[in-house]
Amino acid sequence: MTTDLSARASSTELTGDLRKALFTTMIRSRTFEEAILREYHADKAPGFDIGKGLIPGEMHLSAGQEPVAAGVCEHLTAADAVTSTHRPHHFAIAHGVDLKPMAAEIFGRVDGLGRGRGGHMHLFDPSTHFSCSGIVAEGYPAALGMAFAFSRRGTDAIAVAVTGEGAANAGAFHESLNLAALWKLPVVFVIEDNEWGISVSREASTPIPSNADRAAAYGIPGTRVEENDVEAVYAAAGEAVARARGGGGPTLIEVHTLRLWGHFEGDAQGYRPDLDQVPDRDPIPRYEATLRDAGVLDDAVGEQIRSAASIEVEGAIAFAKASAEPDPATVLDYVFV
Amino acid sequence: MTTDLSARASSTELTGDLRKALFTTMIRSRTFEEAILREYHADKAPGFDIGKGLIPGEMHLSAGQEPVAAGVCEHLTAADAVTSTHRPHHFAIAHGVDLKPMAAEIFGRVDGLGRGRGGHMHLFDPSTHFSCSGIVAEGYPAALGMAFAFSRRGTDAIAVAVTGEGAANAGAFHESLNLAALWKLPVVFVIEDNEWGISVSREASTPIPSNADRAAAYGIPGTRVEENDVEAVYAAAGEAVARARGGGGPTLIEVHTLRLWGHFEGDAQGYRPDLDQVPDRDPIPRYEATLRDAGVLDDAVGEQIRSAASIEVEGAIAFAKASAEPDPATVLDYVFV
Amino acid sequence: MTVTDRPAQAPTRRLNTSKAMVEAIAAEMEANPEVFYLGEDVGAYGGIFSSTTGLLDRFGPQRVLDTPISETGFIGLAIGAATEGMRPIVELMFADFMGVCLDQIYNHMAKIHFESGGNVKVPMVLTTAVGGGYSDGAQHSQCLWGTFAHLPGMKVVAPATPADAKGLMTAAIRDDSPVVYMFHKGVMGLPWMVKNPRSIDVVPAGEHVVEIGKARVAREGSDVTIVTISLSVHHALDVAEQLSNEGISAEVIDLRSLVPLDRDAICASVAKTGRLVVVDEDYLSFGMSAEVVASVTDRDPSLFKAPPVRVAVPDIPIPYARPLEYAALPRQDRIEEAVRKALR
Amino acid sequence: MTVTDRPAQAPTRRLNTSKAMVEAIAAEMEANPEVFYLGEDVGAYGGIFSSTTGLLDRFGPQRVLDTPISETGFIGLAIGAATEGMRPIVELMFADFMGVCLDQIYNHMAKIHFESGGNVKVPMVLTTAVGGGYSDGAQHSQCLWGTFAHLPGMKVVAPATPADAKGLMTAAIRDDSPVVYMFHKGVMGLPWMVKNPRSIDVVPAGEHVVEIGKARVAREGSDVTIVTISLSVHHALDVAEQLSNEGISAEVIDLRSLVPLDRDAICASVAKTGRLVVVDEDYLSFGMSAEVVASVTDRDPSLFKAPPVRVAVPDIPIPYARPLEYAALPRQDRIEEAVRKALR
Ligand SMILES: Cc1ncc(C[n+]2csc(CCOP(=O)(O)OP(=O)(O)O)c2C)c(N)n1
Ligand SMILES: Cc1ncc(C[n+]2csc(CCOP(=O)(O)OP(=O)(O)O)c2C)c(N)n1
Ligand SMILES: [Mg+2]
Ligand SMILES: [Mg+2]
Repeated sequence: MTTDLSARASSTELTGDLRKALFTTMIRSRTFEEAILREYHADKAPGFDIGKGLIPGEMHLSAGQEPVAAGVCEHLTAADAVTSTHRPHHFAIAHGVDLKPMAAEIFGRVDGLGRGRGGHMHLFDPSTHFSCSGIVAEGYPAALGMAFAFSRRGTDAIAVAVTGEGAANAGAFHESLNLAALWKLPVVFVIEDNEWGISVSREASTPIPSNADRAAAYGIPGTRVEENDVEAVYAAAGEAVARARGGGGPTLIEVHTLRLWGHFEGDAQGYRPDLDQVPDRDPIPRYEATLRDAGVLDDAVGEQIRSAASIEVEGAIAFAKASAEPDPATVLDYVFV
Repeated sequence: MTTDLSARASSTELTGDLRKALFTTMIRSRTFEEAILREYHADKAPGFDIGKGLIPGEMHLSAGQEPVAAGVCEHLTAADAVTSTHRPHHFAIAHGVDLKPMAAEIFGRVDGLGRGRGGHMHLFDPSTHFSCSGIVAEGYPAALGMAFAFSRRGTDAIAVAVTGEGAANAGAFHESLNLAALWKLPVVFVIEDNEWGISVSREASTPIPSNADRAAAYGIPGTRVEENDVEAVYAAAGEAVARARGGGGPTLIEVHTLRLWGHFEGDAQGYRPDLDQVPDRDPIPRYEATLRDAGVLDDAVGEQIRSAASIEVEGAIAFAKASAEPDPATVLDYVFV
Repeated sequence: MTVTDRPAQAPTRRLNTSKAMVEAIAAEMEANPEVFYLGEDVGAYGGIFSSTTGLLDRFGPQRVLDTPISETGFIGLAIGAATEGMRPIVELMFADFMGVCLDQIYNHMAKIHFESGGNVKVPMVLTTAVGGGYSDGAQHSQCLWGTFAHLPGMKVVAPATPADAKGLMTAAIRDDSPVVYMFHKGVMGLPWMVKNPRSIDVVPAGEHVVEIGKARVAREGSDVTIVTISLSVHHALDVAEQLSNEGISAEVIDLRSLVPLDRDAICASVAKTGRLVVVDEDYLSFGMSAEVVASVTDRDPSLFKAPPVRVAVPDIPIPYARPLEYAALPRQDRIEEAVRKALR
Repeated sequence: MTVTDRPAQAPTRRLNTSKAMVEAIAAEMEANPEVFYLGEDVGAYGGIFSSTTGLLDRFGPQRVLDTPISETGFIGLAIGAATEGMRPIVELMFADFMGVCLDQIYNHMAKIHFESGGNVKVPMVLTTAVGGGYSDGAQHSQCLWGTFAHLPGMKVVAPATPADAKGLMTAAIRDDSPVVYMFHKGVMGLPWMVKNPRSIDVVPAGEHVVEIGKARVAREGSDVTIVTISLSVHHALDVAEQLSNEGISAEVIDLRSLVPLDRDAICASVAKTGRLVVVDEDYLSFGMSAEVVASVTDRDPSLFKAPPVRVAVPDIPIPYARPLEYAALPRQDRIEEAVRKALR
């Protein structure tokens, strides 16, 4: 399973199909989030009332960070686990969570992943071992346990644990890396450095330029991917996943990525000095240009990928809207088994 | 205040007086703990009942670790703060906490530091800014606040935060180092690596050989003092204290020290393979031999230091025993101001 | 002691709760250089729920500090600074996050004064946002005041009105004991969240102190007592107003603080009405609702002419979907039903 | 369901509580390879309070794991493993340390099943030592079951007797919901701590399951009901035995679990006696004692012929000095006084 990963380490060797697959994942994710964005804001007016509308509550979108999820999850199968954060959509999608129950959960419907109990920060999909948590850094430890179970059962499945750069200053981060390193658990730790923890800049929270340097505190390899480039992520993750599957223990990867939109919807981002340059850094047009230059993509293929994504996403949104709202009489269900 | 510290960095340059002072601190601490050991076990028989006797409860003694406290605290004044752990006696003594109220607290008496409310894991002495906590690693954050207050008030006082090597795997450790480094707080972090966290060896808890390497995760200097040698500690602490006082921010120092006795009294240490070699590693006879070889100490001076310590300690024990037990009618006091 | 001091300003100056709270903080920071505020997004952002709007501009980054996401670290820092005599205000963004830092709160902030035999004071305020009702899910909608109130050594306040938000904040900052100040998102009067009209109201200008530990009779009545706190006070008043059309006279007691708990006020009202409804947006069991009931039975269970009724979040995590969340929260419908039940 | 199965062994086989607890763990580990135990000092040391004695020798380091001092990390690991279908038992050495890992416990272990709409199970046991009485100070003597019980999604059990320690542990390991298993140091029957003679008692050999959620009538009586749990059951029985000499007939209810709480058993007994004493080694306010009282008033406050009396740790941290600690804890003297008061 890990044999040809090192051969793929350099992006020039990626096949056209693989590059299209990476691009497609990014497009599926972006298309989904654009639809959620549209639905989320559709019925919050006049003014903006966070609790109103078909999708209420906080909404943390991952647009701009698709390269991380796409590059990492391309190495995984549904037997592997991913634990994510309050900003989970891109990883859920890249890891293969079915968009229909995922959308239905975001709409709070009975056909949702959590039958409407969880919401967008609490997506649990046993069939792909996907989960997330809204408490910063506290999704990390569960990945250790999943990895522990996989290795006790003798499978070569691994767990990927994702957080933002802000989370790397939380105690759970430290305890998790130490324990995973100590027990050589098959985990890949991924930090998405999007430069911001809500309104607090990376510089205002972290005294060193690269969290990859923190890997040394646990005796494990650490890499920082400086470009928000799916192929660079793919290469770094390939090594890390192979190491984990091969019994070599955990790796820490930090990717310098981009929060294209606000921390959550409704965030005016007044604190963000570089706000007008942000759209230019969108990784999707950049990657599309690369693939066009390389002859992997043309108008027709691009259109095909986009329209397939759009059909799938709108199908998921329609599925969600058609699903029933939970019956208040069932409010006490699912506390104990 | 920091001017001649670098000149003292090499132990050969220490003056005889300073070396005697370091030795004296170690002897005072050991003498105190031997007396506590005696009193603790005096009335627990037949059998061993942890709740019985004049000193009840858990008792964590620091014998063997005196070089760390003596070497660090020699650089401090009563204006500086020290936050310690469940094993606090040596640091309290080295930092100048008065033995009388300290002993009275251990005996649970009204003249104790906490009027009998705290006990040996909860020694608070505002006059020397000394405090401790029985929750592993959770004494670290308070040191940040003390350091913060000192620097906001424009003094050059600093805070020293002490834990064991086991604590370096706790979340509070990580958060504290990160925040102190980020805000360049005048803190010196000291890890006493006595090789054990109760029965769990350093190797079974920590995947790297030196916690000093964790300093790099915060962009601060880290040193490991490999010998349990008060002069080596003194040198390393001198640099760190000078850096903190000078506005250079925190330093992490790990000292490889020795837990001469059990984790707590009553610990049979069946898990400890090197048990019979432990007494030979006692740092006090070793340092005494060094000082004798150097002509700093002879029989008379050694005897003088020991008997002064003994008189002071027995005075403190007598003071404690003479102090009244708290009146049960006062049990509700001191919850709110 | 309630010092209400309205010099030049019109007596009808109306503020939302967040502005009232910030006004108190600003006044105390002005008056006392030892007061400072730290937490996540409290600087340029002004607090996710507008708890610190404008403070950074006014007092600068030395006194209004954005922190890393290290709640144990920075709450512990506040505790250490308080033991040295500073008066920190430290914000835990959501009370739901208490689990990552509770040790500092309950084993340190709340115990140091006692363990030191009174020799060390910990004069600080821990502010935190609570409450649900806007589909923020099981980890961002809790009140949890029952948890804080169960653990000794900290006062626990939760204002319902703008005036109390100011007066209790002033008192909290001046208190020499640690105070947990829980502000409900739904009482802040935020422009982007549904709000009860009572979250914008008259706030005394100038110094305004509300003593911690004294409940407020939010509405007098004679048939039934509704004891509650925070946002639920507004809901209870809605119900009381509505039921008055039917000739039902409900007294509404706003506890204002759980620690100290004004047991006298509870008992006095129940002695008058004989009927009790407790409304608590925290979980039902082992929390505020039972403690209020026991405050009465401790003295005299025969004060109850009928079984007291407890309206709280049943013992489930708070669900995301609106119909479920509304069924779980103690909203007007459930309060009204409870009052009718208590009167049967 | 209480399966009590005593084949060959003598019916009078007596064990202390720790051995009974370990016996249940060993049997389940034997029967099910998915069960494993992790925590601090649970290997070679055998658990600071003998919760795991002999397990390492029998099952090896792959299934009995010493952890670093990283409670969030390793409890979270247990949760993750449980969501994958393993059945971890994870030890938090003292319940007092919950503050460093409560987020994993209450926001994850206890909520994942609900948030996933029942699609993910979290079958695990969190064991933890509780209780004071041996001068271990404010950070090592707490019971805190009120805190755990207030937060929904986890069962909370606390055995008083060796037989229940075995039967509840078996049930806890087999339960598909997370169970917090709180063992009081004073009931473990440790050789190095003062113990009530009842901490060594008959324990059924072979499979023994005690259903979680059913209280036990530890002693029948007719004048007054004492509702309690864990070590205080022994103290209450001491008092009941002594008062029987005066012709006072006290019924002692051992709750066994706070979640689920056997409200029927409480009400049935109070319906009989009309008088209630609740004994709780946790803090007084916002905890178990009020919830037990409210269990009665929820149905019918007129069941009380006299005010119920609550004996708990007053709302103070637990003091170190013996005279103060003894005054704070609900020991025999205070229980006796409370019973007399309830009977007045
Ligand atoms: C323990 C905890 N503290 C604070 C928060 C509030 N919070 C939610 S997201 C966030 C910022 C996270 O920053 P980062 O880890 O960089 O992730 P990003 O949002 O940038 O993806 C904060 C502070 C939380 N959810 N949990
Ligand atoms: C958060 C927490 N976890 C566990 C404990 C129990 N405990 C007390 S001391 C100790 C070992 C500490 O080891 P180390 O930090 O190396 O200090 P040492 O005892 O060796 O001085 C443990 C696990 C505790 N007090 N607090
Ligand atoms: Mg970020
Ligand atoms: Mg150690």
